[in-house]
Amino acid sequence: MSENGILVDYTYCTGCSACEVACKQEYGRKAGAVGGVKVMELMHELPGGKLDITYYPVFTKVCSLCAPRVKKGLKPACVIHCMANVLTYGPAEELASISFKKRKSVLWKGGE
Amino acid sequence: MSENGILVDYTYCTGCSACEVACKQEYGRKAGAVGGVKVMELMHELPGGKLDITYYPVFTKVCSLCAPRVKKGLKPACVIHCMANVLTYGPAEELASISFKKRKSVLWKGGE
Amino acid sequence: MSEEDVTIVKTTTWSAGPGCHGNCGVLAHVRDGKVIKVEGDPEHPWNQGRVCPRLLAMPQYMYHPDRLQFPQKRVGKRGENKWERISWDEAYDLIEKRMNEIKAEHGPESMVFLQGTGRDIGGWISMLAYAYGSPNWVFGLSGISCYTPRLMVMWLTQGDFCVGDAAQWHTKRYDDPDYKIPESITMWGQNLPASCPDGFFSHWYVDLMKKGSELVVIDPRCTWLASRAKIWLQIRPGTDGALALAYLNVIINEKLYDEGYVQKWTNAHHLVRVDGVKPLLLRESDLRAGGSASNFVVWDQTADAPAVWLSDQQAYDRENVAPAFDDEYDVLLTDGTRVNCKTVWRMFRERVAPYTPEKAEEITWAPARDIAAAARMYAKSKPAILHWGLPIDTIQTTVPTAQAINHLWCLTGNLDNPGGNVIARYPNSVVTYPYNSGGGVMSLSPEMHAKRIGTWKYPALRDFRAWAHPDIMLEQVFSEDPYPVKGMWIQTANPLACTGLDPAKWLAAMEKLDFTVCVDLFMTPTAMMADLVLPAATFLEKDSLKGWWVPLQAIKKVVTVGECKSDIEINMEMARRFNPEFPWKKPQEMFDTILKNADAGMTYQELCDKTWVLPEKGHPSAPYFRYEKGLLREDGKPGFKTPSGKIELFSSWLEKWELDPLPFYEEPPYSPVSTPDLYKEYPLILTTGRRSVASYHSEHRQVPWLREIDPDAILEIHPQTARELDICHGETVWIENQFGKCKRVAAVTPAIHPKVVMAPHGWWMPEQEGSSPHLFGIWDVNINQLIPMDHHGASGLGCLAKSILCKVYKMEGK
Amino acid sequence: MSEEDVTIVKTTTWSAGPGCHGNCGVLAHVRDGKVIKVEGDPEHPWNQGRVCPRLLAMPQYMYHPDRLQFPQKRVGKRGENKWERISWDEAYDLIEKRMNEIKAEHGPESMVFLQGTGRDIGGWISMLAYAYGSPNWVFGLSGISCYTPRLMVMWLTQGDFCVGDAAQWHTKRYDDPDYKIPESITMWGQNLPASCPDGFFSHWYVDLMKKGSELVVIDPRCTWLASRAKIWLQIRPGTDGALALAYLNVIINEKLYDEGYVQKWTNAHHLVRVDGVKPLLLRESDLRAGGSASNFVVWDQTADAPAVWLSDQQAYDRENVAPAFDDEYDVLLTDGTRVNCKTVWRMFRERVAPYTPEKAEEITWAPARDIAAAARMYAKSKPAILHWGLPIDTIQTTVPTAQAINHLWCLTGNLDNPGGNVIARYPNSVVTYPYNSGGGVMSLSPEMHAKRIGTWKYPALRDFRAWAHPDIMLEQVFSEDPYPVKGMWIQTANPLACTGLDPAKWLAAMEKLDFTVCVDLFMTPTAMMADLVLPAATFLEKDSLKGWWVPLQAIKKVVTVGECKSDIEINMEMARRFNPEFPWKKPQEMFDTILKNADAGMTYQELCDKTWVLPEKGHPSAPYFRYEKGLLREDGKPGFKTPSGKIELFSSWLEKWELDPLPFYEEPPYSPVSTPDLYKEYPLILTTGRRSVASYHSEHRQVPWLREIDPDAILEIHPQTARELDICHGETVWIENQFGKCKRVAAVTPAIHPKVVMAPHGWWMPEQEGSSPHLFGIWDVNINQLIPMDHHGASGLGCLAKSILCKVYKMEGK
Repeated sequence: MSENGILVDYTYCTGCSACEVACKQEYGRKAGAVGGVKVMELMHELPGGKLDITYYPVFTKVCSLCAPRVKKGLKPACVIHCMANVLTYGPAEELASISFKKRKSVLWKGGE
Repeated sequence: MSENGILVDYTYCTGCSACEVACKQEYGRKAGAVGGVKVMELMHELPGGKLDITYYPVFTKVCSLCAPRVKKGLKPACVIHCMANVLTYGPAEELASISFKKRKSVLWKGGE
Repeated sequence: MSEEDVTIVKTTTWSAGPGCHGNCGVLAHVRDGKVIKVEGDPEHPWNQGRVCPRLLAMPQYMYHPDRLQFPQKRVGKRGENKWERISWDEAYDLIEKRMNEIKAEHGPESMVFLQGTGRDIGGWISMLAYAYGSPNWVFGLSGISCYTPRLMVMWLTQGDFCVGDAAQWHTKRYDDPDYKIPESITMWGQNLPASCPDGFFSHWYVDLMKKGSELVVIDPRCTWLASRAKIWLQIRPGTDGALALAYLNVIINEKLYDEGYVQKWTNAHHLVRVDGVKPLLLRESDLRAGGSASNFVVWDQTADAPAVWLSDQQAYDRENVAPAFDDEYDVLLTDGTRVNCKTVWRMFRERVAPYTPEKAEEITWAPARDIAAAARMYAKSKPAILHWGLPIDTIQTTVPTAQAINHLWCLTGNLDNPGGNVIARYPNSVVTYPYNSGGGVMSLSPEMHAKRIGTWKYPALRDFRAWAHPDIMLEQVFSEDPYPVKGMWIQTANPLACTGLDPAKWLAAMEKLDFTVCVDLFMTPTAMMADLVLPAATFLEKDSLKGWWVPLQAIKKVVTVGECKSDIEINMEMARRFNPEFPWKKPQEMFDTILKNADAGMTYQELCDKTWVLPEKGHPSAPYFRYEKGLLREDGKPGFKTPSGKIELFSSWLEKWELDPLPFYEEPPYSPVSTPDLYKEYPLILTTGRRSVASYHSEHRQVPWLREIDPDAILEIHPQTARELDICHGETVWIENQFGKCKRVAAVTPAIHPKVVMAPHGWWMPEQEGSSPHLFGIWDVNINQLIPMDHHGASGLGCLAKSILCKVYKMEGK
Repeated sequence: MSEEDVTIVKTTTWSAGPGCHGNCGVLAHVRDGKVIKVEGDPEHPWNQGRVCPRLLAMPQYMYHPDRLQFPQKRVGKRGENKWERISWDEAYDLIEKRMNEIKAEHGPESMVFLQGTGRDIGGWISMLAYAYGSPNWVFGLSGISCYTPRLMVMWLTQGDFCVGDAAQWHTKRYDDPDYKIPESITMWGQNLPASCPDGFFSHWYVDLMKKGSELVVIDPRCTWLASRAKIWLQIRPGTDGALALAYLNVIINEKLYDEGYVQKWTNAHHLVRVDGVKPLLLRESDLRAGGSASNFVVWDQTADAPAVWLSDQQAYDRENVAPAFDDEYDVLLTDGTRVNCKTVWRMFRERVAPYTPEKAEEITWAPARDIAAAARMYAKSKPAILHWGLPIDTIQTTVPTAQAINHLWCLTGNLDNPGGNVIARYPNSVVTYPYNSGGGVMSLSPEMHAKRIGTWKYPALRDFRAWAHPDIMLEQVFSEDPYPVKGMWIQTANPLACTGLDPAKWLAAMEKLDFTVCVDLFMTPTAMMADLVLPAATFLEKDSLKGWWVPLQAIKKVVTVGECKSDIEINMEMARRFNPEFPWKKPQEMFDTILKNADAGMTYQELCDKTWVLPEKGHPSAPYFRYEKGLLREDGKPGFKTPSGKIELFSSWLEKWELDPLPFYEEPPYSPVSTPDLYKEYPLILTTGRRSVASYHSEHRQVPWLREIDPDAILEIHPQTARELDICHGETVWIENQFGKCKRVAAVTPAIHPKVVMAPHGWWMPEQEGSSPHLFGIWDVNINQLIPMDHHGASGLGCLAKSILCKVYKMEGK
């Protein structure tokens, strides 16, 4: 069986945290404790001196890629609520074939 | 043409920074400025109170997935030097089919 | 969770809840009369399923243990935090009694009705004010500095309001064949992903970026958008006016404006007499006895003589007029004098001439080369959106600055065009928010309107919207001149923690008043000082409707929490008690009337069934190019709803109000340039008002899922500045100036300019002691202690929230 | 870069360079005589292409503008930073003259030879010392507290050293059919991914984790490994001994030890007489006149009488002896007295009996339940690795603690087994690092050896390795008793910034000495105080060889940088000058002799051609189960290279040195328990020595790619503690105790225990002023100012670097 994954077109992640709170609401997680997804911020100078801010949504140990929702035919909570529409859920191999022009993307895969 | 990518079995990334310095050496990048890869640390409490430390190597705007090395038939500098052997380079769709048992992995893809 | 028990209700947002001005479609998941989850509605064209953290945290917000759930009456001293639970009937009776006493003793005008930022509040609170008989409907931010200045400038310039066109009028959105992806988007002073302002969904611009729109970002902070921009102008806060004049300078000098457009649609040809102290538009009445003061004059090059522009006809007084564009003439007046007149265009060109990019660099600190490049990029992009934010309102020179920026889209033809700045009207003409005196549902007598506070000082307030002036109102609480202010109805507003600059003055006012009611969802610092607190509903607990800007949509009551009631119900019940002729018993009846008056073609129930509707193409509330089609003016003629029917580059409204009719720049009153000596003592520029996705103004601080995103009342400070001051990230520091001081947690970040510090506003600490004098820690964290009231432009609008001086220093010991 | 110009040289690492003890295979990319890049060698079985940041930063290290490139002689006052460049010959002449003066006036013993951590330094500096004639080869860390204590305990317990088996002896590594993946790995006090210690590649354990090994981590800090562990024991620093005793308690009480193994291979049956003040092993000489003191006694249950264990025969003095395991007997001695004797096992069992998990929880702060679970997990895993780190050395009770831990693998049979703790010997018997007096290449007279500093006080030093005692040596600089110390050769050691506890005392010593030479790669604080500074080579600039532990391998000179020379060349040149009989002219000749003496079957050139070799199966330096095969003892009999031939649970060596022969626990001398009054003033436990992947001890602080990873001299402190002290992340704070104070940058992290602070060692600031008294900021940041010398166990080993008290507080003003 093909594994499912979440493709992140992180170039456009604005760091809005909707994914984080969607996950916390979906699973009733406590504030303070980590949820299934966390948006990491990297603020750095690019060659040439320009300041760059990039947000990386990363998935944690407690993320099940929303197995309970997926079982019901729904998309993961973070995916449907992502304000910048940068998350796509589906079979990992299909997602791997999606190309964003001239930019990198990142695909999170679940094991087994 | 299939795009290439780097698969990160981040469960075992120890945050050693070898990827970062490998990239800086390979491209003679200045210290202080960002390189092609940056290891982000997420330290958080898991449900139940256990402290978790997870490192996420993330790839930045300046990463070309080591196009100059790949052209010569070499693997990306970060991939060969990763101390924890958590980076795999290859065609994204093939990498997407690699399954790490009961854990998540993350695949970075280059565009075009 | 058993799925069968869950009902999913389709509704839409407005306050209270996420707080913002968005129109998100929402799916509320309800079980056993309780909202257990909210999700975005994927079928709603506005948000397409996406929603923000504040919406997603609704269950924590609605069922928060601190949520106010029943009316309570003060039983201790004011602020002592001793309350007695009472019934709604007792509360209504008490209010009726006390407010009638005030009316009897001082007149209804002695009762003021205060709201916070406009959402599903304003319309209903003014309804109550007018039903009671008072003209004093107030928004508490000094100088009414929230959207009102920009709205006024847009209204006086092109007769209508404009917003960036992200295809929000189209069901199919970006795929609509009439729509064009903007080549560029200029984000002027707004960190859009952090908030959905004024009828706009923040991430539409991210959608457009993906589709190829290039960005210019004007911001003192390096936001995510700034880091993604082709050009980022890191300007000194408060200098937007100089930058806008430099944009105009480049566009005019390099002839990047659309000359045909300017000649056709603006009042560039109109003559201005420059013989007096102030330039004045030449009017037909100047030329000939019996001539109309509403008609304007051009110089007809064909006849080498003046010609008259008949405003009501939208035509010259003769055929084949070839109006001079950039010239000056001596014109013979009816009294026989000959006066020098210049065309508006020449006046305008001369006004912007000193503002070269180099001059603007001096003022704004942004590099001249980048300023010129940004201006060129805006002018050359077809189409281009210019999106602006609150920093244009919260400066002293708000009106001329807004005017200069508004002129940019007028000069480049980016007005009501696809992918430009389109005209935003109430959808299907349904007005759910009264923008002018008594608009919407109720009216007052002219005598009573004349008592509206501040209108005697600032004539603009008489003609635009229905606000009393907040700074004069507050002063009047103490001065009682020209009449006393004795009571205050405060509805979902929190002046002590948020809207009120100089909060100690607001506190003193609340202490002096005879009677204060606070309608809110939580016990805020402001509610703590009230005599009576009424629990308000979230958007999931009330029926309402919204038409700002699109879609027109229904907000549906999904559940009840405690004894909370909607603002509308509360206001309507009191309106009925004060005005026996009040026409409706239930909100739904009123909504039906509103829809009927607008000829919307549906009842409220029908709107609820649809949830949302977009105006059909061809309706005056749907774009594009309505000024060509005669859809803007009542007379059906092409043109604009301005006095001249033209886009008024030289504003006849401003002239009428004895304000400068052309844009200009003035230094902020406390700045390195204005007050160099003060700058030595206070060497940093303090700017406030940064948005966070985790809170809406002073709301949400008590919601755990949101508070963890932004836990501290921070002060953003540059690493270099922090190093010089020996301040580290996370350290609590003092910020101080001549007006006051507060404590903040230093957030050391390269995103801010080294000479600027940013203190987000609206902070209070719901977890701290609430009783007076603590008031949830506001005296520690409220940045407004450093910002005085009563600093406006000549218009009466604007304030100093965006640019003032301060110093930052380490705390000694604890 | 044109590829054709680049030569790739295959070599291997040791110092100087990455600094560590790893054996990585390296591909050096060379162009125009310059190393332009280093990469890992994918064909090398040790690292398989992987390398650490320090290796990858080699080009920045080698060609750093501050690199010492020629010999220089002090021309100003000591520490004044005034130098004159001289030639090597001038340098050698000057050294020869000054050292011969010292020898003539005071004797060669008055010259000491100081090294830092052992790498490609120790062997060659001792060669110089002995050629010169001095026995005083010193490692400067107080109590020789780096691996020497653990090595000594391993040697006295089972006659050989053990390390975790990560298949490093096998070319095919984990795929070798003889290898077994350990079921569990217990990481006792080492954050392995941060450093490759003592012949071990850090990430092998990550390889094993991927293959299923479960972790137990014992660490006061939540490292990445701790966060990945099945059980993490967050113990109080310095209480490892109590924890180890509790492990033993659980394993013994729950009978989780391998009884057959213990009975067969340990001295559990040997009788101990308990009639005196100290328990003593009963020896044949006690039983009968003429009996050997080297033979031991058991109680034969068959005969109900004593039987003698003949150590040199590895057999009893008769057949069918059934030795009692856990009992006590009255034994008749040759003098007619009858003394009570217990078996070693009973002694041992009684010793660990008080240390229940509950008792250990009291002492260590780790939960009793977790302690018991961890002990069970270790004992039940087959096989199991127990990996231990420096915290076992850098405590006062190092010897008994190491002994208790060593006993764990002895009790569970995890000794020289696949996937357990295997015996590590010099590969192919090639000793490249002299571990015992004069081992390797040179010898001294017994008279001169008797002058080795400290051997008169600590007998263990006489029998194990060849170190002089650093604390006594330093004191002797001032006391000149029993003889003066007048000169110091310091080779790639930095006592002022790193190894030296109480650095002010080290500085005073350097100021008092007549002559000091410093061999190093950069101008360190220590080099700054020397009379002569010689520039040393990195591993890419010298020929050498390494056999610790595996593989045996060649280090090849790839390039030359300036006039830098290898330690070996420098030491050999001086050895030749001091000893006319010194047998070799060039290092390569010496390497050939070393290889020949070991019967390695190859020349140095042949080793270079292979780069690395692993000992073949069956060689005494290759595992497994060598004690069964008679590969450990010189006599070829099964058993161990200990006095009894058994694993000595009760140590005859310790008995000989008049130390407690059984493991025990003692509180650190300054602790909440030992010094409760002091603890009130200094309420935090200070621990030092944490490793960083970005630096090796005091090295690499000037390498930009590494410094940016760990830019500050930090103090790790728990958020709760920081909050109580009003300290924020990034703030510079004072750390102080009764011995001294220093400044650190607070790193607020939940990874540390709230009552513990961790200050990484080895900090100096190469970017700051170097001249005395500044010395690159050591008086600001050197944590050793809080740690005194002269606090050892009775063995003379151990120090207080891992556990002392302190307070932390905010800086007032600047």
